Amino acid sequence: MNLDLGPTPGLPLTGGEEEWEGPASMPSEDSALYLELDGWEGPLDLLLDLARRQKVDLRRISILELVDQYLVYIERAEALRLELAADYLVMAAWLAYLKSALLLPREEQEDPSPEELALRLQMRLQRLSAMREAAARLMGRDRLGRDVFRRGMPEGLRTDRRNRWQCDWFDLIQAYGQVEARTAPVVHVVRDRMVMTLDSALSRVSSMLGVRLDWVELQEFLPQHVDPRLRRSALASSFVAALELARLGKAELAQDEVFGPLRLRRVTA
Amino acid sequence: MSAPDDLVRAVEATLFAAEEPMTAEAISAHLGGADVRAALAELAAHYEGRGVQLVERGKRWHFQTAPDLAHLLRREREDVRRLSRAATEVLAIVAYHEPVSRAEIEAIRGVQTAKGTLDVLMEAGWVRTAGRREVPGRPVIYATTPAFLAHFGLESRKDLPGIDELRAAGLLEPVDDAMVELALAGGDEGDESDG
Amino acid sequence: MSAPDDLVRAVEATLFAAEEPMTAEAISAHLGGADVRAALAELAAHYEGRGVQLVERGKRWHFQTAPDLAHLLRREREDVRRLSRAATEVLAIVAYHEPVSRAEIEAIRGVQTAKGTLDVLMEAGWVRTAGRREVPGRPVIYATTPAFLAHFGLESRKDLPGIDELRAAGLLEPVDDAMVELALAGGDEGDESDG
Repeated sequence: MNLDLGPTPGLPLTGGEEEWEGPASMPSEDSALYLELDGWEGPLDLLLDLARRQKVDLRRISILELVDQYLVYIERAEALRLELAADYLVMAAWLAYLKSALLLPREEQEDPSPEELALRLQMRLQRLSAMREAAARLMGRDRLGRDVFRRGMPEGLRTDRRNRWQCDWFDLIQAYGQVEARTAPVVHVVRDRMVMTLDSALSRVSSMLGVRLDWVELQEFLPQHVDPRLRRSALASSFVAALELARLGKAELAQDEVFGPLRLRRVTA
Repeated sequence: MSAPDDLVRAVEATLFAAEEPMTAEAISAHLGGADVRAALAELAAHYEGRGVQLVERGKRWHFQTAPDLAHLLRREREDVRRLSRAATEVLAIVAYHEPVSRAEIEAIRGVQTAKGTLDVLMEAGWVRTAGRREVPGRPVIYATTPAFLAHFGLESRKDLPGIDELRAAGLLEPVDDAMVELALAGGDEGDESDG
Repeated sequence: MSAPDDLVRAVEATLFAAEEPMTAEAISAHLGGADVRAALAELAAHYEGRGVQLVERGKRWHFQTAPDLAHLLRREREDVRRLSRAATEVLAIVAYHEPVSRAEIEAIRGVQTAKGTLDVLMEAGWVRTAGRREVPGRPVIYATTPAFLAHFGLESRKDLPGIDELRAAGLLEPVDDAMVELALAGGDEGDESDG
């Protein structure tokens, strides 16, 4: 980005700061007036310049005179058909209102009074003027890099950070104990339990099928009066045995509904 | 003249070598925690009247050439950024009124401030954002930096030219709402003509 | 001490602000042709014994910080930091099982071990690489250092308490704690990659 903005040749009449095309694009009949109009940054800036021409302290300017001067300027600019930005016209309207209010009989005034408004305007002009002066005084100071200089080739300071690590004995030993405790092999002991093997289930189911002709529920093939855990094993094995017999074409399977009783019967060739 | 003691020499060497201005705390930290304030005062006195000076800017210390030698040292290439009039005004307003919102800057100048103007000042390192004002809309507020003070040779904002007089004259008081309305003409004008 | 004259001040400021060492002729040319030799001699004498010196090297003059203060330009700062939980575990595993590869450490811990963890232990000076294991992939193996023994006050690794002693001390029991640690292990790893 170019920082060297320099003094902009055509300071804008518009509210913005970059759009102003400058004198080149303007008709030049009344260049004297134009040059005067050129270079203001907004209506307040123009007002401040007009106020300064009264050659009195800003606190003592005549607001009525200032209003008249401003309105004359705007009229002349309009007569020359200079394109004035809206805020200049708005300010003109507001000043015209202020002027009429200042001239009206006092009892008809509303709040804030026109005197109060005039005072505020005066204050604004003082404020802007003060800041402008302050800016000029700032820019005129002994500036680093222009009037005063820092060291041209500083060696530079460097701080290298190092870590000194801390750990104590107990932490170390405890950490190892926890690793050991955490990762000690877990032994699963499977207790001996009674099961019915698939082979025995297969022979049991096929022999029982051989003596029955009708549908029989799978439940009925299970041994009665035994340990419930063996019963579960027998059920699983018998079910697989039933599937196996069906696969071999020795039995038919039927189940009327989901989770309903499973029935089987012998296939009679 | 008496020889400087070790701490004074160390502070002198540290600030000579430093690439950026340093606070007393930073110098102290660099030197292992010693109290360096007396050494800084002694050094500042020692360099008084020499071609090089020790100065404090925004609580940071650095060496720089004496201002009266500017004519000898000014270089052909100008390091200093040239600012537009708008930018210098905005900078002054931020410095004298900080922290200040963009609307407040515009109220004082009576004109809209291009976004780029504040960007230029921030890029120069002289202005920074300083949070948001806790009012409706929570506008960003701006303030100056230590680099601003260093660049313009100010020990602190109290040294801003004429700041006491301006304050006494009431010119640095917060811009009241009426003025903000007045500044940002348009719709507000309508209200006032009605009133 | 007597105030320096204007030429001395000008030479002082010129050399201070210069971006490279300058010959007496260059300084003279910069200052409008004045004879600067006496001023250089006076300045060199003035800065003798201070934290900054004016030196001539190969006919060129420049300021530099005093050689005995060179250590100020590059300081080392030590930050004391506690070993993370994960790093402590890895250190313990290396100590009990050395030499051990990273994969073996992970197998023992049951948790992946960030590369940074071993780096921290090596930075601390407690673990070193001890060659490579002659197996496929030739992984680097790690072992403890004499500094490790010294830090923990051990004559040798034989002084590390055995598993039975750990159990007797109740250090193998806290399964609940171990579960907590396991849960935390992930977080610890994250810390280490930062470190």
